[in-house]
Order: sequence, then C-alpha cells, then structure tokens
Amino acid sequence: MTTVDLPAPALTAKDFSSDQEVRWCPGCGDYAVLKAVQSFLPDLGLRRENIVFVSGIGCSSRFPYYLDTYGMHSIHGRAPSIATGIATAREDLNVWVVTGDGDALSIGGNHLIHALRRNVNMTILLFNNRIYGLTKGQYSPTSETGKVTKSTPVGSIDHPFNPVSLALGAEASFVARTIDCDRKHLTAVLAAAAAHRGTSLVEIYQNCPIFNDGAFEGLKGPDAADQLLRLEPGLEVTVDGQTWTHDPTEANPTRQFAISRLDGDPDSPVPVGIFRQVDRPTYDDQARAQVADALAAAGPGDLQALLDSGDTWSVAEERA
Amino acid sequence: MTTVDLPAPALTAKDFSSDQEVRWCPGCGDYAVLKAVQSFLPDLGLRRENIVFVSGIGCSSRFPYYLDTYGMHSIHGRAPSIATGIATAREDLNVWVVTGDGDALSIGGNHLIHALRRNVNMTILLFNNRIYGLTKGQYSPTSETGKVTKSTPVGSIDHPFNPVSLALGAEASFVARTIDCDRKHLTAVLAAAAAHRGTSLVEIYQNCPIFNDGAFEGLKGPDAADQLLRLEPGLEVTVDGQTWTHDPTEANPTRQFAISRLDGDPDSPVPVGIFRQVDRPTYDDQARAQVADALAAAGPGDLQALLDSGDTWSVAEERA
Amino acid sequence: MSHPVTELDRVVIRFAGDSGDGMQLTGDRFTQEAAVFGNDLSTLPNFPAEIRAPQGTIPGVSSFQLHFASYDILTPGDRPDVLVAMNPAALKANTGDLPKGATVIVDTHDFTARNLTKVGYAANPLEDETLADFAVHAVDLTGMTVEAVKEFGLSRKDAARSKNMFALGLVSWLYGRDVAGTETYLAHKFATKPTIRDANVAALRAGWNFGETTETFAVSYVVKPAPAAPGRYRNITGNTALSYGLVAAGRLSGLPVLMGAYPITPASDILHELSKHKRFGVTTFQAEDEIAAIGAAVGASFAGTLGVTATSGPGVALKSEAMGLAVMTELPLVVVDVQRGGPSTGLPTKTEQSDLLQAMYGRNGEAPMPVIAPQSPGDCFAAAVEAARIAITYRTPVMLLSDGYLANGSEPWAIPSVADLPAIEPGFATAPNHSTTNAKGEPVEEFWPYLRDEETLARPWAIPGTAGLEHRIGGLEKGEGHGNISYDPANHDRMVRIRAEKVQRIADSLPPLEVDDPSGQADVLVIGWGSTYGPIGAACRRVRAAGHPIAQVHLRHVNPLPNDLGAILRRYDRVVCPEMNLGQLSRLLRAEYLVDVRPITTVRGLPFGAEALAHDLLTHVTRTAEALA
Amino acid sequence: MSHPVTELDRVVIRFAGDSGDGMQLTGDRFTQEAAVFGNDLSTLPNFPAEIRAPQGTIPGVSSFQLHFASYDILTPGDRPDVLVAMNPAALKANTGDLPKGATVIVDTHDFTARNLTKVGYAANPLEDETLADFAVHAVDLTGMTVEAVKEFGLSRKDAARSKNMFALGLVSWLYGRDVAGTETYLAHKFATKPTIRDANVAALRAGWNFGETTETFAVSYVVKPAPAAPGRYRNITGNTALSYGLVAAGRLSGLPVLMGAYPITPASDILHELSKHKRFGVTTFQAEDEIAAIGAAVGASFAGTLGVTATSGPGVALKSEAMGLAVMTELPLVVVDVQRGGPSTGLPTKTEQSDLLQAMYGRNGEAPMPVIAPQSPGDCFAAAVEAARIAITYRTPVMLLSDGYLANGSEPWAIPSVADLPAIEPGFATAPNHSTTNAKGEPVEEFWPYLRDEETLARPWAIPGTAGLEHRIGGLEKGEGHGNISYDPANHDRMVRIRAEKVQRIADSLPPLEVDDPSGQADVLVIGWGSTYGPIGAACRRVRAAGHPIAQVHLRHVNPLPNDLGAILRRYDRVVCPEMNLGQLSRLLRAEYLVDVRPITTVRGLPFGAEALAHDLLTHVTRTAEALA
Ligand SMILES: Cc1ncc(C[n+]2csc(CCOP(=O)(O)OP(=O)(O)O)c2C)c(N)n1
Ligand SMILES: Cc1ncc(C[n+]2csc(CCOP(=O)(O)OP(=O)(O)O)c2C)c(N)n1
Ligand code: SF4
Ligand code: SF4
Ligand SMILES: [Mg+2]
Ligand SMILES: [Mg+2]
Repeated sequence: MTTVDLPAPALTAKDFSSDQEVRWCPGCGDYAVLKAVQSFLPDLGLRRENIVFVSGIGCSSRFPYYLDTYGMHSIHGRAPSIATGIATAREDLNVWVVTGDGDALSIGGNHLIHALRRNVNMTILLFNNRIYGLTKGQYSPTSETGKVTKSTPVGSIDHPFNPVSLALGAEASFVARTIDCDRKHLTAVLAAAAAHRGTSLVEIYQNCPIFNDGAFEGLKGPDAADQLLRLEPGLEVTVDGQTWTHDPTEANPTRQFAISRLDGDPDSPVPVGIFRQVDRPTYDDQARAQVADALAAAGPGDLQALLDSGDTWSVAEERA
Repeated sequence: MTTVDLPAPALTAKDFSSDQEVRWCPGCGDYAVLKAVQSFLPDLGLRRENIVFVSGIGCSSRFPYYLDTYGMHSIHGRAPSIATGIATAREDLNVWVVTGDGDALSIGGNHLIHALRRNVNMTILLFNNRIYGLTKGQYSPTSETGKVTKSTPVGSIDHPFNPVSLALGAEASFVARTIDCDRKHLTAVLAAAAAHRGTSLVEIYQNCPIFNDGAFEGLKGPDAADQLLRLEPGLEVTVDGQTWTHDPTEANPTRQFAISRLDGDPDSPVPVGIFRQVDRPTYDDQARAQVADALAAAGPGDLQALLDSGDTWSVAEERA
Repeated sequence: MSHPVTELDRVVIRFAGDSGDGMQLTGDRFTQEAAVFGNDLSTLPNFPAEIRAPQGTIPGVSSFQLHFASYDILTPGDRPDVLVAMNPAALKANTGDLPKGATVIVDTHDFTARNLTKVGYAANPLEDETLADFAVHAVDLTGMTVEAVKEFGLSRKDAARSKNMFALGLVSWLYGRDVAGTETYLAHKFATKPTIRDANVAALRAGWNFGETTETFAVSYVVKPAPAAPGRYRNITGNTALSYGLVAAGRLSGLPVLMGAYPITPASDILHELSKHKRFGVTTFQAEDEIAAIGAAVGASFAGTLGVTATSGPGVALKSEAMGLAVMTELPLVVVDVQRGGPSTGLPTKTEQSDLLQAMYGRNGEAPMPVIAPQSPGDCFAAAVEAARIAITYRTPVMLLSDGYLANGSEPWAIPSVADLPAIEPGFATAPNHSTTNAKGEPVEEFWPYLRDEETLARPWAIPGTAGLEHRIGGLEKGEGHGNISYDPANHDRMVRIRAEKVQRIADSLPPLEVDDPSGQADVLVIGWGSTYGPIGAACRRVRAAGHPIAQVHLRHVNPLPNDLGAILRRYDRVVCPEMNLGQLSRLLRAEYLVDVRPITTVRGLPFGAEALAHDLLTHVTRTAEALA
Repeated sequence: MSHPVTELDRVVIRFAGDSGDGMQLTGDRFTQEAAVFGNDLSTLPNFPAEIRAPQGTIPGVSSFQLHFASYDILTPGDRPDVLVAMNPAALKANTGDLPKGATVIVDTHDFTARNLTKVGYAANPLEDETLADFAVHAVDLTGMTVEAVKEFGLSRKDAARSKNMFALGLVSWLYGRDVAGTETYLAHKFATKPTIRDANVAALRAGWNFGETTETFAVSYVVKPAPAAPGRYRNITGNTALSYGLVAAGRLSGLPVLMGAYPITPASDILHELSKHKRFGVTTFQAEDEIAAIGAAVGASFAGTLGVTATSGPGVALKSEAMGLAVMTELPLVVVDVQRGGPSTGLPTKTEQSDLLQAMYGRNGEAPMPVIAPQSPGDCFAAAVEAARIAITYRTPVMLLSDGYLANGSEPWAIPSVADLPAIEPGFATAPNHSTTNAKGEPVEEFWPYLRDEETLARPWAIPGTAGLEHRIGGLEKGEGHGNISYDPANHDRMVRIRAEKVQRIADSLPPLEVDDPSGQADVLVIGWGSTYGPIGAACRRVRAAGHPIAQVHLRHVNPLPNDLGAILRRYDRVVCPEMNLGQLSRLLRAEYLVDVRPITTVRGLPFGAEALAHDLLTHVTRTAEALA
C-alpha cells in the first residue's frame, strides 16, 4: 500500500485491462481472479502507473500481462525477491506478487518465507491449484499425498504443506485464504490484504480444469456452505475438541495456527477468510527510515569528502 | 536411523575422531557439540561405515571433517538435499546433517522446510549462533532485530525466524532445541532425534565467542534454571495466560507451536527439549516401498522387453 | 481400388489445428502407420507454450510434421507436400511454408466470417485466389465426423472431437496405409470409455471410406518401404530414448539409478518416463527446485548410486554451483540439458543449441566437465549410455546436451540387443590403497580418496558401508592423493591441472571420427554437433546431388574434443559449422585449433531447413573453389 | 640518530604471525606510514580461511606483505627483504620465500620445544644452520612488550597482545618512519578502552626505542618518497575503491543505489562499506541468498534505481538464471564478482581469475553481458563507475570482475576530483514513443518498451510512476519494438542478434587502447586483463631492463573487446597472455582473432611473481627472436 495520497482519477475495471489476449484454458479459475482483481483495483484509488504486478512462472504468473499497470513476468520462484527490491526502492508504489503453488512453495519457498518474516510491503496472491499447470500436470507441494500425476504414476509420497500454517510459522503479519469462484469473498479479502501494511499472503484456491479438475469441488456449489468455514473475528472455532475465538489481530499466532490445522482434517470444513492481520514494522519502511535518519542527522553525503576520508596526504608539487 | 541390525563392534568416542586437526576458534561452542556427538555416536550401536555426516558451509559445517565416518562438506545451504539423495539411495545408512543458522535458514531455508515436510530419514543439527561466523560476523535470520553487525551498522531491521515455529509450520515430525554447554541435555536430545524415524530437527544454541559472544549467556551458569524451560511430556506451560500440557507426541502441532512462541517473549524462559515427536511415514521408506512393490508385482525389469515395448516392427531380411 | 495410384519416394505432411484438436495424436498415429509400413521417417511436433492457447487463434495452432520416404531420410522436411488444416488459423499459420503445388486438405467447418476475421483473413481464402498455387480439397471434415458417429448419441461437441480421426483415416487412405494399428490403439486408449472408442474408430473408418468412395481425390499414392537392415524397429522420441539409455546404464553398470528432477519443458518427459521404471531400480525424486534435484543426485552418487538430473537451460543455470561441487568431489553424475530457446525463459517449447558454452563454462573456477550430444532422437539412447560410461569411469559429472527437437521429434530406431551392450565397470574401492607408518613407526594401511588411476586419472569411489574406507570429501580444494583440505598454492595449481587433464584423457577412449566424404574430393568440411546432424546430412546430400563434393563430420563429444579432430579440420580448405546458436562450437574450434571455422547460424527455435542450408553450403563450396582456382 | 643510515630504493617486508597476532593491522599501519611518507607501495594480505585457525600451526599463519619504494612500483613484491615472524609457524611457513641475505626478525618467545615440534622443526632453527643464509635478529618481542606495558596492570595474556605494536615500532624505527599517525589511530580505535590504548601506544614506542637504543641493528634505512603528481592521495584497497565507485555512480547518474547482497568472501566488505553510506541514497539489502540478492537488484532497477549485486564465484553461479532475466528485460544492473580460488568452494580467501568464462557464458541461451575488469586496487573506483555507465547507457547487466588480490590489496590512490567525473545520463522515458491508429482509425500515441536508440540500441527505461508508459516485461522472448511476447521464429532470430549487437556497440564508446612499448621495437606483445596488470608491468620492466624490448597492452573491457585490439595483436610476431587461470582470455582472443595467443598460467591462489613471470616472458622474447633470425 502506498502512503502517498495521490488525487487519482476515477478509474474502472476496463482501465486496468491491457491489450493482450488472455491465454488461459477455457474454464480456468484464473479468469475469475483476473476479473475480480481488475474490478477491485479502481477501489484502491491509486493511479495505474503507481501499481506494479510482479509474477514468477506458471499459468497464473501470466497475470501481469493482462493488467494495464507496470508489471514484470519474472523467473520461476523469484517474484518475492524482485518485489522486495521494488518496494524497498520506491515508497510510492503499490506492489503485488502473483504466484502459483509451485512457484511460491516449491522453487520459491525460501523467498516467500523470508518476505513474510521481513514484512515487506507487498500483496502476494498465491494461486493454489495443487498442481503444476504450465508444465502439464506434475504434483505440487500442496498436492494431497497419493496423488497420481505424470511424475508419480503410482502416487506421490510427499506430505503437503499447509500454506497458512507455513506462513504463520514464518512470522507472517497477514495471512488469508479465499476461493476463485466466490467473487465477493475474494474481493473482500483482497481489499483487506491490499490495505495491510507489510506482506499480505492470500492463498486462492483455484481450479485447474485441465490437470486437477475439481480439486475444490466440495467448496463450490450447493454444499459449499457446509464445507467452508468463513472466518470472522469473534467466530468460535472448534479444533480437536478445543474451542477458540478467532481473532486475526491477536499478536500471538497460536490460535490462528490452530484454526489453520482444520485443513488437514477431512471431516472438518475448510477455513477461509483472514487468519491473521497484525501490525508490525515493515522492512522497507524501516530501510527508508534508516536512510532518512542518516540524512537528517548529517545531511546528504558529500562525495568529495567521502573520497577524501581516511588518512590522506598531499603532494603539493610534482615530485619527480 | 538404520533398520538393518548390524552386529556392531563396541566403539568409543575415540573411534569417531578423525585425524584432522579441529580448527574452530578457542572457546567456540562447536567444540562442546563435537565432543558430545563423538561420545554419543557409539551408543547408536552402528558401524562407523554406515554413518554419513553431510554439512553445508559455515564454521559449524566443518563438523564432518572431525568425525571418522563417511562425510561430505558440501555447498552452502544444500546439505538437506544431498542428504535426501543419500537417505533415499540407501536404507542402511544413518544420515546426519550439520548446518548453521545461515546455512539452514537463510540460503538453505527451502531445502530445510521441504525435507521436514517430506520427512526424509535424517537428523539435522542446526547450530544456531545467531550470526554468520565463517564470513566474519553479519547478522543472520535468527539475529535479534536491531542487531549491529558489519552489514548493519545502524542495526538490522529484519524480524527473525523462530526455527521451532517455522519447523512446526512446515509439518516437521520431530523438533527439539538444546544448548551447546549442557552436555547431558544435548546428549539426551540427540539420542531421541537419532532414534526418530523421519527428519529430526535439533536446534542447538551455540555460542560464537568471536562475533556474537554471550548470545545465550542468560541460559548458562547460575541463572540458567530460571531462564530455561526444560520441556518434558506432561509439563504444564503457560503462554499468554493460557496453560498447556506439553505432549510432544500429539498429532496436532498447535500446543507445541504455542510453546514455541514463548521464545519471542523476553519475560519468559526459553523452552528447550523436545517440542514434537510424532510418527508418520517417511519419504525414503515410501520411495523404497514403491520400488519393492513394483518388483514384487512384476519382478525385476527386463531391459530387452522395455526396449522392445510399444509398436515395433521387424525387418526380416536386409531391405535394400 | 478404382483410383489410380502414383508412386512417390518421399512425402512431407503436416497436420495443423487448434491445440485442442488432437493434431499431435493424429501425427503420432500416422507416424506409427508409416513406421510399421517400413518407411524411413522423421517428425517435428510444434506446439504453443500455453496449455490451451485461445481457440481459433494463430498462437493457438499446434502442428505435427512428418517426413516419410522409401529411402533413408535425415530431417522432418522443410516444406510440407501436404497440409491438413483443421481451421482458418491453422491454414493461415502454415500456408507460408508450402511449396507451389502442395496439396491442402481443409476442414471447412470453421470457416465462418467471425473466425476468418479473428485470424486476419479479410475474405474466405477458400473462395478467393489465396490458395491458387495449391491443390485444395475443402471438405467439411467436422460435419462428416458428426454424421459418422451420430449412432453413439454423443453431444455435438463430443462427436466433433473425433474429427482428427476422420482426417487420419482420410490421409491413411490417401497413402494406402492400414489403420488396423490405430484401431487397436484406440481400443486400448479408450478401454474404459467404449462410446468414445467406438466413435473414434467409426470416424477413422469414415475418413478412410470417404477417400475410397468419393471422387474428391483423383489419385492416391504409395511410398514404398525404405531399405533397412534386418532387426526389430520401433519409432522413438529423443526423450524416451534418452530415458531408456539411463535405465540401460543402470543395468549395464549394475548400479541403481536415482534421478532428481524439477519439471521443466522440454525435459519433464524424462522424469515422467523414468518414474515408470521402478522395477529397474530407478528411483525418481521430484525435488523442490533444480538445486535440490542435483543435490540429491550428488548425494545418491556419493552413496554408490548413479546420480542423474535432467533439466533445460534455466535449470542448468541454477545447478551451476552444485555441478562445481561434483567436479571437485569427482563423483559420477549425468546432467541432462534438453536445450530450448533462450536467454532467460526465452521460447520454452522451441529448440536451440545455445547452452553449449554454458555447459562448457557455466561454473565458477576452472571446473571442466565432459560434454556430449546425441545426433538424432534414437541416438539419445546411445548418448545417454555413453554419458554414464564417462561419468562412472572417470568419476566426473557429464553434461548431456539434447534439445527440444530431439526430445519431441521421433524416428525409427533399430532396437539394440541388450546382450551386445558393453558393461560399465563401477569398480568400487573395497580396500585401503596407501601404506604409511603411524607415530609408533608401525605400518598402517590407509584409504586415500584422491589417489588416482594412472591411466584414467579417476579417483577411487568408496561408498558408505565399506568398512575401513571412511573418508570426507567436499568443495574445498583437496590435497593431492590424501584428499584432505589443502590451501597449499602448489597443490592447488597441480589439482586444477589434474582435473583438466582427467577430462582431456577421456579423448583417449574415443573411437576415430568418421568423415563422410563419398567422393574423397571435398575441399569444404561441414562440422556440427548434436541435433543438426540430420539437416546437415540432408543438405550435404543436396550439395552432392548438385555435383559438388562436400565432407561432413559430426561430433558426439564436444569436451574433450576428439584427438583426431585437429588433423581432420586442417585437411580441408574451408571448415563450415552450422549451429542453432550464434556460433558456439565455432568459437571452441577456432580457439582450440586456430582454424577459421565459419559459422552458419539460425536462432529461430526451429531446426535448419535442409534446402536453405544446402544453399548456404553451396555458396561456401563455390567460394572455396573460386579461391582455389 | 647514532646509527648509520643506508638508502634503499625499494623494500619488501612481510609481517607473519598467528591469525590472532594482529599481523593484518600491523601491516596496514606500516603501509599507512609508508604512504604518508610518500613512498609508492603495493600490499598483499594473506590469511587462512578459518576465523581463528589453531594457534601455532602453519595453516594458522596470517601474513601481510608490503612493497614500498622511491619509484612507482606495480606489485607487492615477489620475495621479502625483511620477514617479521612472531612464532615458529610463521618462520617455517615463510622462510621458503626469502632470498639469500634477507633480514629476519623473530620473536623468540614462542620457540619452545613443544611449539617447534608442532610445526615440524626437529631442532630450534634459531640455533642451527636453518637460517644461515639470512641476517637473523632473534629478540624476545613478547617479553619486552609485557615489560613495557606492565604499568597498566593488564593480565600477561592481554599485555602480550600488544606485541604487534612493539614489532611495528621496531620496524618503523628501522625505516625511519614516524609513528605519530599510528598513535592517533590507536587513540581513536581504543577510545573507549583507555588502558588498551595506552598499552598499545607504550608498546609501539618501546619498539621504536628498542631499535634506537640497542645495538641489535647495525644500520637503519631510508627509502625516499616516490615521484608523484601533485594532488591528494590516500591508500585504498580494491573493495573500498569499488564501493566508492558505486556510491559515485549513484551521484553521477542522479540515481539512488540499491545493493542486494549475500555475504561471501572476499566480496562481503563491499556490502559492509556500502551499508555505511545511506546518506548517499545507498540502500543495502542483505538477502537470504544470492538469487534473492540479484532479484532485489533487478526489481530496484525496474523501479528506477541503480541495482547492484556483489558476490564471488559460487554466488555468480547461483545468479546465472537471474542475470539472464536482466539480459532479456534489458535493465541496468551491475554484478560484481570478486573472484576467488575455484572450482566449488575452492580456496575462498585466495585470488584467481578463473571466472572470466563463467562471466562470459555462464547463462542459458545467447545471453551476452559486457565484462569489465579493474587493473589495480585504486582502479576499482574507475572500473565501477565505468560498469555503471555501461549498465545505464545500454540498459544491460554488466559483469565487473575484481578478484581477491585487488579486493584486499592496497595502493596509493590519487583521489579524483568529483567535479571532473563525467555525468551518467539515465535518460528515463517520459512520453510515448510510437504512433499508431486505433480500431476506429484515430491516431494513438503508445509506449513501446523495446523501441531502441539508433546509436546504442538501448531500449527506453520507463519507470513505474510514469503515467501513460505502463508496460509489462519479462523473461519470454519479446517482439521487436512493442515488446509483447513473441514466439515468431524470425523475430527471435532478430532479437538474439540485436542483443548481441547492442553489447558489441559498446566498443564504439571506448577510448583507443594504449600499447606500452617504450622502444617501439618489440616483437612480443604481452596482453592481460584485470589484476595481473601490476605483475605483468613489473615483469616487462625487468625484461626491458635486461635489454629486450617487449610491449604490453592491458584490457579493461573483455566484452566487447576493443575495436582496435585485432590490429594491435596482428602487429606483433608473438602474443603472450599471462593469467591466473588455465588460459581463459587466451581462448577468447584465439577464437576472436585467430591469433596464436600463448597462455602463461598460474593457479596458485596468489598473484604472479614478477621475477618468475619476467623469466617466462624472456623465454618468449628470445624464442621469437630466434624464430625471426
Ligand atoms: C528455473 C525453472 N524451473 C522450472 C521451470 C518450469 N516451470 C514453469 S512453471 C512451473 C510450475 C508451475 O506450477 P505453479 O507455480 O503451481 O503454477 P500454475 O501453472 O499451476 O499456475 C514449472 C515447474 C521454469 N520455468 N524455470
Ligand atoms: C553460495 C555461497 N554463498 C555464500 C557463501 C559464504 N558463506 C559461507 S558460510 C556463510 C554463513 C555462515 O553462517 P552460519 O550458517 O550461521 O554458520 P556459522 O559460520 O555461524 O557456523 C556464508 C554466507 C558461500 N560459501 N557460498
Ligand atoms: S493448465 Fe490449468 S491452471 Fe493452467 S491455464 Fe489451463 S486450466 Fe488454468
Ligand atoms: S567464528 Fe564463531 S562460530 Fe566460527 S569458529 Fe569462531 S567462535 Fe566458532
Ligand atoms: Mg499450480
Ligand atoms: Mg551461524
């Protein structure tokens, strides 16, 4: 979120659509998220030129091409690092990261957890389709154990990550989950994420009709109400027999973590919504503050004085 | 832990000392851990040749040179990957990883969390001195915020990881913490870690007298009793006003996570001991089982038959 | 047959349609029919980077080209004699490649005004002069397919899906090919979906019958079987052959294989294939990234397994540091790079040879690695076995440079007899290798992990579990012989040179190069490496057919270069090197031999066209002749 | 002064002791004294990889060599005229390098039987013939230090710590150097620890007085100031100069600087230095690894900052993939590689030039990057500014190849006047650059991020926050001009060539090369790059002094090679290239110019010795003369 208040002209979703043809498969969940983001961006009240979308590689990482903002489709897994550079360099930019479950949690896992602990100003949209889409269907770190894919003909043997638990363990200040097909919920979560100062991680359950169709089937359609636990502050949640009152702003992440564990339980509904939303200093604000403090304390650096520093000596006349 | 029961000859600590001169700084906490490990290894009842130590890069990563077992001093951050290869290739080996807070949590963070979620048979000794020793004193991902180091002359602005919370968020099956100077505690934790099937993570608080002296000062000497919370099953622990009964074997890691959060609290004692110790299938056992099942189902592969598979045709006579 | 039949010696056919139209399958099946019939053949699949690119658009076109002939051929062909276009986009995207007189079979079904505009046709090309140069057969393939399968009660959309089988049936008829194999294939593929199976078979037959019974085609063709040595054959892609080669290397060496990989186009299929062969002691590990993948392979090699990793260019970049570790620890390792268009993400689904210098030099310090390259899809098998031989014999990481064209392209492959393949000897160390005396002056037997074989300079491979040979290795410089850390300047200099020499010595194990110069009169030598073998060979044939001698030599081993290469290069007045990069092998050869090797380069993501290359070669031949005259 | 004073024109002195003995500090201070006195000088620190290697062992020895002279010198010297050895290990480790007649000052304090055995001395070398060839001064420096500081009530151990200052005082006396600067330095350094301060000062003075008052040394020496142009000078190491160069580049371009780095020897000091200069708009980001470090730098560059990253060889290997992204996105970026011994972890604290080919080719695909190298510690400043100029002007990542010797070595540096430094023009795009018409036929102004400057081929740099220039870039191939993703074969071929041509065009901006051939008679040209400048120059002087003409040319720009280089190389009968690798520049030159460049290589982790190099060069000169005769 930018701190600079610009008199932004009123924009519409259309202003945020680029001229590039959208190239996901028919029925891909990415379309719905793109639409939601395009519709939501005007609400930020920011100028288009002050918004930057950075992505890694994967189907979902094509996202920036379709938004008429500044953008970079970078390399696999590294978007959080690139976004860290952008956010640290420029206070006035609103930085978004778009990533997939492979991009963010497999090759990019380390950058993700470090961005979270540093709390750099960026909003991370993690499209979790529990599969590698772009490379045509291998299992991912969020695929369920036993999954049969191209690379696991007799079933995968990896225990999956729970992205919310992982983020909470990594000191995240904002963690949420939403789902591609629920435009209203998605938009509400996006709004909170964008408003948060620091790193916001939003896991978006996203259907890949080609390689992992129906991964979130139970969470859509008529049964959705039973299957989804929509988190709200004050909601009472029972996990393993213990009841918790949900408070996303609580500093200690234990209860939020407790709720995240519902996920592993096949008999429990899947929690969606905001798990955690706490204020703590951001990396880039502090980095800028250190520069500002240095300037305030001693004024702008004098390059000649720097070069002349240390033990110097002068030769007054040519010494031959 | 190996499953193959070998009639190991009785060995002593001396049998595990290599002929290489130990080259840590005088007073370095690594010495104590080395001694403890050398003394403990005979208790495993394994043959030396079936033990492999793999390390990354850092002061602590010199460890393998000093043990007369098989060993590899690999590259920075990658020891868990190399160990994964070794453990998966060979059921009969007992695999250890030695790493530092920089090696494991900075450059190697991703391999660490993936090893934990996969639960590969290895015991990871994470020497946490909250500093980069080998590169002469930069702050690390476990250094406290505000730390003044060579690379942070006005104080670091990174929020540190809590390695135990991170590991629990990453689906670890065994997580413990101990301290270099408490030989008894260290040995007890090592024994449990080594006995665990799967990935065991042992964080060892280790003093670096040269670049971060006294980081764990409060935890040693006369006040140690007040400062350390020695976890035992059944211990009642109060965190943020809520009291928990510690059970490392509980499947849901929430309480263990709750206890790990004590760490961030300056007024609370630091929990040491075993946070989590649960059984779940290991990656390498399952990988081997898949091979064994394939063999059992259809016998060893027939190479000629493989090459001959698919649509083939024959040319009976030279066709010119 | 009532139709007249014309005999041809070769045909290039291209099937093109939307990504979802099943053109790759159609191509595969027709290839199989041609293969079983006994033609020689070569294929070139070409598909977009998107999983499902938008329907009806040019970027969404997927195509499959097949060249089949009654003689041995070397490339998938430059220009299609026959184009099958399933929609306006496919027609538009491909007409530019057609020679005059080509046959064009078009499914008219999608030629609506809207679809035409979408791809930039102002008017219907079937109705104006656009296709005047070609023999066009505009037929409603979709409509006829729907009609043919209506008895199965499928939705119109599902019914229309079989149109690729209708097209295949039609083309099969056109070339007198038997569709029985495809029927068996369909029965197998759709075993659990009988309606789909029956619809596909019905469409296939309907296509065949359409050719047979209508007057649409005045003639049909026959392309006779190609000469072939006796033996068993199958059609094989490079990625499959390479995978089989790795499985075979495990068998030949008696070693289990552990492959660490992270999916990446166009290498992922090697992971997929190897994951099926657990019965051969092959374990696949899908790692969190490329670094972990090679890390696990290095660990597995340390543990006495054949460590393998496979990736493409960006993955090789990430593995650079770990390859250096394998160089320093001198462990066997096969690193497969299926090259694709670069730099950066580049053109992931296209082919290129631009990682050669990365393979040679993309590591810190002096870190020499053998580099070898297969020359055709089937040859990937032998190249993989050779890579493993070098890795195991010399205790070294080896780079095996395949590329997108080899990976997905296919050709008939004479299946080797396993009994004829040579064993690879891991030769594990089992006992101490060095005698010394201890402090008390008593003799002691020690194990020195860096004491080398005199001939190969290979170090001993002592694997965990071997009592008495416990030792530690790592990435710091090693003392000669004993292998302990050494900071000694003279030792470092020596070790750097020994590692270089060890790789150089591999050249002593290589067979002499074969120079192809049928007339023995050539002044110009064409040299290549890897997948350009086919196009270069085809181009040389054309040059020779035009009456000009030209010689060809092709490198399997790029590092070390063969011992006899220098003398060969110096024998010719001009040396020309075609490459799918900006001249990487040329640079290596120029530096090594100070011979003015002249690059011919193409970086289009596609193999060389034989015709264009022949033209370039001819220019070199005539210039050389002029210079000599 | 009662002692006779002898005048010398140059002295090489080496301070050696345990890692904990403070030899680096002693050397630094003596260097400073020599610098302020006006000598020309060059230094070579040499320390173990361990933080505190075991006391009293040979691997634990740390040394600092200083060459100072009354004329301009080029290297830290081959062999010490004076060795100060603080213990048996230091003596043992260094005597091999001494020429006959060298002066050896030994602290006798640690010469116990146990310590002698530990380093392999069978008998006390101070008492047998071991040092017969040298002028040995065996004095109990430690004992005298303890005595001198006893008034401060320190423990014996703490008291003994000042022995390095005692040694410094003694040597300062020996060469008539003023210790006032060191006293000020100590006062500053130990401002908060007055006892330590006073003890050190007392030890320093005691050392000086020991020389002055005892008869231990028969003569003292004077080495007069060296010729120098008027101006302000300071002694500077390569890492400091390089850091200042980056700070200056920010100022000269008006850009903030963001440096992403992960600590690694010997590059970490650049991170440390830059972290001090926030007032200059320099932000440092200590990343979780090398990939994140370059990632942040690329992000910062996209955002309109000068992105910088600094590392050593293993880190460069890790950054390979991201450098490719910078090549494809054509963003300014400076990648500093402070080379160290390789491969793999190699010899982290030693110097080497073995990353040149990695810098050139260590990326997937055709990914050309300019490569430039400083030639001396002070020159790192100008080289860093030049790297930034190229990066910003041409919108490209640039590799700046320093090495361990430059990084830690020092020399007097004529401090440039900031006013004389040329501005660097970022030239941000501020407005659309392309006119077209929209669907309705109305004129529209667009921004095309890949429309190039005709002269430099640089693309526009439009930074976020600039209204109307919103655009997306990435690692997939770009369409020429508009920059949208393009899979078009012809476009890819064109773009690959344009990127290569852009880097090539940098050569047009370079000044002519300067060939140093004083007699104009040379048949042999010596060519080098980077830190070998000093040793090559010193060796050439020796060759010339021996009466043989020889020419020298040194490259700052290795990619692209200067336009005039080919002609220069061809002008000589023989070209010789000394390198601290196995001949990497030689290979580049041979490939480029087909000139038989002959490598002279050393891979010892140490710079070339001028004497040995002169010998090799002389051989080339005489062979060439013979061949020409
Ligand atoms: C360095 C590197 N390794 C591998 C790849 C291949 N690759 C591209 S995207 C991807 C994973 C995609 O999965 P995910 O992040 O879940 O995104 P999705 O396609 O499912 O949206 C992989 C393995 C690459 N482009 N670069
Ligand atoms: C690829 C790479 N990057 C950086 C380094 C430099 N390096 C070596 S160890 C280390 C960190 C050491 O810290 P830690 O892991 O905490 O180990 P310690 O020395 O404190 O035991 C770094 C940055 C390296 N060797 N390789
Ligand atoms: S493969 Fe899956 S995730 Fe990718 S575009 Fe298609 S539907 Fe979407
Ligand atoms: S620097 Fe610190 S961690 Fe490293 S050896 Fe010395 S005391 Fe131990
Ligand atoms: Mg995915
Ligand atoms: Mg540490």
